[in-house]
Amino acid sequence: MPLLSYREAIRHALAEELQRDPNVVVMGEEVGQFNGAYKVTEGLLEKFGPKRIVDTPISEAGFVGLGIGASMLGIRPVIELMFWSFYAVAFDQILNNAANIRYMSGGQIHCPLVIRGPGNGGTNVGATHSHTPEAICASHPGVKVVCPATAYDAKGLLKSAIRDNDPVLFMENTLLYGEKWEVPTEEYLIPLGLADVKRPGTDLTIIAHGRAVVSSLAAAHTLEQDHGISAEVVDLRSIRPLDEETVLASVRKTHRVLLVEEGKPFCGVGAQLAFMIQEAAFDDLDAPIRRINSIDAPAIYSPPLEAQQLPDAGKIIQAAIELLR
Amino acid sequence: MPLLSYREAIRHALAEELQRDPNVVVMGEEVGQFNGAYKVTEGLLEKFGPKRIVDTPISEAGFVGLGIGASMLGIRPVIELMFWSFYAVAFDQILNNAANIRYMSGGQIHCPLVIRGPGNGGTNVGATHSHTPEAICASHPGVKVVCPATAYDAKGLLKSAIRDNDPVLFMENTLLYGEKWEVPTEEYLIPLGLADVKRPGTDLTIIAHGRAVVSSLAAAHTLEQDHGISAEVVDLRSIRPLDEETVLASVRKTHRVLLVEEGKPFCGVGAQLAFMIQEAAFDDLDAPIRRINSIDAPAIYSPPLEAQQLPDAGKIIQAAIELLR
Amino acid sequence: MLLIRRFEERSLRAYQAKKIGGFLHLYNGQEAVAVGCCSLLGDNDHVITAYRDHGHAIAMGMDIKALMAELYGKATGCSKGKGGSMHFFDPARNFWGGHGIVGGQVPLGAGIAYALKYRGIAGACLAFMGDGAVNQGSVHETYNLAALWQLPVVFVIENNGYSMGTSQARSSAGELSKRAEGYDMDWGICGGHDIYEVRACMAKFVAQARDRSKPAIVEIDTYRYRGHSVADPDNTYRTKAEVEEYRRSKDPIQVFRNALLAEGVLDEIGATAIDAAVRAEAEAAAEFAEASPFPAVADITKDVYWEEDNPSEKQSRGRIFFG
Amino acid sequence: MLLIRRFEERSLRAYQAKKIGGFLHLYNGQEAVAVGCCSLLGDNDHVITAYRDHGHAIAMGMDIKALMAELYGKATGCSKGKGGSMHFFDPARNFWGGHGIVGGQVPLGAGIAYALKYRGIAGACLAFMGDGAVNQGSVHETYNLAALWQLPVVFVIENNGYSMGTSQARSSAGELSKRAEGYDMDWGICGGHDIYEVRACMAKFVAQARDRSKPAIVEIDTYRYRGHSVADPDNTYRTKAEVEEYRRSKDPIQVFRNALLAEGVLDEIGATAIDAAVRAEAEAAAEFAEASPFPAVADITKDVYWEEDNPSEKQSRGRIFFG
Ligand SMILES: Cc1ncc(C[n+]2csc(CCOP(=O)(O)OP(=O)(O)O)c2C)c(N)n1
Ligand SMILES: Cc1ncc(C[n+]2csc(CCOP(=O)(O)OP(=O)(O)O)c2C)c(N)n1
Ligand SMILES: [Mg+2]
Ligand SMILES: [Mg+2]
Repeated sequence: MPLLSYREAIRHALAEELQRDPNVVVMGEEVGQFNGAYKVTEGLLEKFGPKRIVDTPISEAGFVGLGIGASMLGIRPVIELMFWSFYAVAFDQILNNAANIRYMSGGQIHCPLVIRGPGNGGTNVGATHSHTPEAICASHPGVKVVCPATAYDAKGLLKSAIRDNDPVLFMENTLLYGEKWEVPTEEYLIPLGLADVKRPGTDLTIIAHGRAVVSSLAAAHTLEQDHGISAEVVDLRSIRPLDEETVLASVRKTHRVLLVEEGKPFCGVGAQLAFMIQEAAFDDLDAPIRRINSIDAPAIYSPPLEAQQLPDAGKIIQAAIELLR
Repeated sequence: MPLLSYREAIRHALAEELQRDPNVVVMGEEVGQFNGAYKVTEGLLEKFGPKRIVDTPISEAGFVGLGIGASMLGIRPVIELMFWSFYAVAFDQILNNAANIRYMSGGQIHCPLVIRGPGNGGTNVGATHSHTPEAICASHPGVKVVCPATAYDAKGLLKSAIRDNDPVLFMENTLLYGEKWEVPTEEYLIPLGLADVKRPGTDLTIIAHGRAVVSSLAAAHTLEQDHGISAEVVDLRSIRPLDEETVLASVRKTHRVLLVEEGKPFCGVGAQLAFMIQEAAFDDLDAPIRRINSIDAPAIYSPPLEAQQLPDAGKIIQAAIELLR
Repeated sequence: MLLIRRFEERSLRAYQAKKIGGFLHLYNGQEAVAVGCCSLLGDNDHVITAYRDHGHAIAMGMDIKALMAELYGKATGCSKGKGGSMHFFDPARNFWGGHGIVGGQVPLGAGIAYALKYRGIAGACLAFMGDGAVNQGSVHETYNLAALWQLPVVFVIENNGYSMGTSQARSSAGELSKRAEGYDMDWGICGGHDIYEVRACMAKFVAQARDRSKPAIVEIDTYRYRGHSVADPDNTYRTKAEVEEYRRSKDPIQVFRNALLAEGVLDEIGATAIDAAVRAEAEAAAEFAEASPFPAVADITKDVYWEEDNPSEKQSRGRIFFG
Repeated sequence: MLLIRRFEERSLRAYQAKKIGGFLHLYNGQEAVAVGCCSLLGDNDHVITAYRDHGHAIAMGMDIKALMAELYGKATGCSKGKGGSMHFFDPARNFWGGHGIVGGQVPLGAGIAYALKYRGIAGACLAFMGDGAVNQGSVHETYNLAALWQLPVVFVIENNGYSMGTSQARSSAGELSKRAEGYDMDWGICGGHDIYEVRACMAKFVAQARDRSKPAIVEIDTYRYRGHSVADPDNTYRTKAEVEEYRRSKDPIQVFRNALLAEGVLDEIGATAIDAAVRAEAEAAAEFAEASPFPAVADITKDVYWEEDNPSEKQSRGRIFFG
């Protein structure tokens, strides 16, 4: 299988869906002429023209709201937020309008809309640009939230997201854009809400999403090599819907759980998982569930310090060893 | 002690702090001439004049941001959001600017700012007006989040919040505004971050905040009377800072935990508590932690249905009985 | 207009009888705006508005039975009891709600216009908002987008002089519709008590939007008789005399009635008959609402996700509702 | 101006040497705007700006050692390495940042002005923003508030023709500063390459704000030489010729230098000496930054809460950081 970067995989998904469905429109700041702030949409304007690839002013609330309105009439906007952090200025449109209109209209309306872009820390751009909003967004019924960890997943999940008739919030990671994975040339879809056991193991379960999966896999490798510990790594892939079955099956196998998440700890995805696991598998747990998050402060700028603020393989290894003590 | 409504208690706190500190300014939509949409600020304009009690246009991002800017120079704005739900249009100002400026400036700036208003469901105003944002807000380091359940607490906590030098997000409840509690006439303060055991008990711990405390107390009463179950009710009062000590002490006493929360379940306050409790008191738990939240859908309008969407004493009683089985 | 008036009078009685929860924002006094504007629309034209939406819903042809049932929170309501007074919807009649967050519907209106233009449909979208809404950021962002992309949208500011208890002068600097010039957009202003005047003013802007995809802002001056919502005691920000004066001299229904009488299109007997029929219709709507069932508890989690409502086409897995 | 230029040239080299992370938005070409505007300010006047903040910080008198150290992410940086290039702060010098969210600083600027007016201080606040920022909702909300309450704030739009790769014509309908009329605000427009012109134009508006609490919007036309940030390859939206033409004919430093030479205030020898001194200062700043320590891991949770940083005055209880 050819190697494709995460960035290219997303671009291919966009191109394929643009090709397939004339209602798909890509819009956002700098997605066209500039080829995308992170070059995800490079070449799409040239290929599909300005009707399908739309540059917007810096008006996130305005163009997200516009996309919602257009989606109600069957357009399928795929809106890029240059950073997911900028959801803050469009919060009302995303989490009141897109999330609630179907409900408030008694099911008469739906919003086939994707909002995508990078939602991660670790790039030394400071507190306001480093939000990881998956937990916050997923706490709102009415939206779906997806966080792919590999190029393969990103492509298959994005294609599903674009075909989905509900608003899907698709959170990428700038630190993965350049990383490569095997991606088949044939078309494929990955259903939302299906977790993936990225590495089987027997001693403990590491649950992660997004880039934390990559760190977890690296840690699992070292745990095996250097410590003889067999860690199973479960990649959630989607936060809402959430594949509780796969998670619980793994917990029932290993009896120990480590949650790894690049987001902030308070009311994070890990908190939800911890509640769910202890409720559903109380007697299967041989030790308290532990977790590693970004250190609970705004994202620091200083590059070496931000690296330490985030979970990494070293911290995961240490926590895993402690968990098995 | 005289009985005071929750509304009056808040009003007294505002009046006392306006009196005490000339830098305190109350601002928001309809807080002045109209006497407040929920009449919390009734009479304050007459008493303190338009310099201290400021009516704003419908521009939440604008006036919250303005309040933040003014607070950096030592003004102490107490900003009313007519509904906390409207934080959605001011999200960026609250959770990027107020929460992060101290950090990004390396501690040079602080924002002595209070944002207050009702943040609850249950009043049949539909999905967009019924958000309960305590979990979301408290997931951001840099802010404090307070949710008083009684008039006594509301007064003491609001006075502390106004004197606090960090941004405090103060979430009231429209359904409590008319309820009365004993409130001393002498001045008092309640520190933020101090939970209150509102009812001692031995068989299980019910943890709640805001109006869920009131439902929990009613349930605890019935549990005692009709079922011989002794429930301890812990009122968190403040979500960030969080009084984990009081919570854990109660768990270590009763060994069973029921979390009650009017917010949505996914990544709610209860999820965070569950993680914390199982981590710190794993061996003290005799049963899985259970919780009751608002049913996980946007807030329904239909009055009898919305009542059923929210936690109430009946659901709490049932869950408590099941938990003790 | 009369149907709107009588519908609302009936709904007010139901509210007072505690049959209706939440907010009830009456449109009394403003009827000529919605009816005048919507009477200009064709099959490809669309409407979106704020929470004071009864008038627009009825002007777009919605069945008042379904509206009254919605107010009662019944399963037979136009939004199945999920939306309430602020959230009437009928996309089949090109009516896109009913929105509670001030200004929040305005970008959606531009999006509807965007979809029309994208599809090459010769239609326009009217996006209604109040005089208080113009100071929301989303409104301004949308003005710019509509002007920049020349979308077929007409922003209609229903200026009833107040946002809740705040007069226009206390909330807005400058003239509301003239802000259009900052975006190189056309604008207009007219009185809203005379339906002929509303139609005359709006016709041009609707045609420009529909035929030449030209956006505009139109301010229509009007007045509401009741408080902001039924819960507003209405005693802090305007005088009773101000209300009475408008009602006496500018009531849109009286003005239209008198015009029709003068034109000879209508006589007193006809007018009385219409009124009686409309009252009966409003009463029947209340009876229908009263007799209808509430939604079931299981309905709380319906109409959240398209996919959950269409299980045969469901693609995703996993758990989507949590407890 | 020269200090800004040399500081940035030095920081660019440090960036290329990977000493600096994240974004680096250079102000090259725009120097006369910040220096011209800030040179008009007195002790009670304040400044706030966006992420392209090096020029304003230096114009407000910040020590470039602390700025360079900030870029390096060092504990000796003006924001202790927590803010980076976009978040320079020095409240002691009335400089309130350095803000990354486009438009997000503008309400804060009005708030600073509000505080001045509240306190009865005769001062003004300059709130700088780019041409792309004017389409953010928060900016418009703030325009209205400033005009309605007559706050002593001057909104300065630094129009460098582009927001990232989007030309003004592709992002904004209408004229940027003229939008002031929609709020009954004063406005002005001037060239930004000649510091005398900037000062002449701004002086009136700053005085009006300071003395009569009158807000205004001023658009200053300028140009940036480098891409949006150092990471922008700058090859999609403008020609090299366009850049070179500006640099050749309108470089603010050359223009000022030539004026001073013509006035006889400066001679070639003096000019060369200044340049050498400034280069040395920039180099010393880099050395200082290089030699400074990084923050400690324990510093990550400092400067979050005032109360945690002032334990002797701490009133609250409970846990405030989580794991
Ligand atoms: C963002 C937001 N802020 C505040 C409110 C509360 N609110 C509802 S209606 C209203 C007044 C709106 O006035 P206007 O736009 O003039 O409309 P009118 O009520 O006169 O029809 C306010 C403040 C809201 N719903 N949304
Ligand atoms: C709300 C928000 N949206 C988008 C961005 C990304 N972004 C940063 S700068 C910029 C361009 C701003 O252009 P302009 O206001 O003209 O300022 P200039 O860079 O020219 O100084 C964009 C789109 C952001 N930081 N914040
Ligand atoms: Mg109005
Ligand atoms: Mg620019």
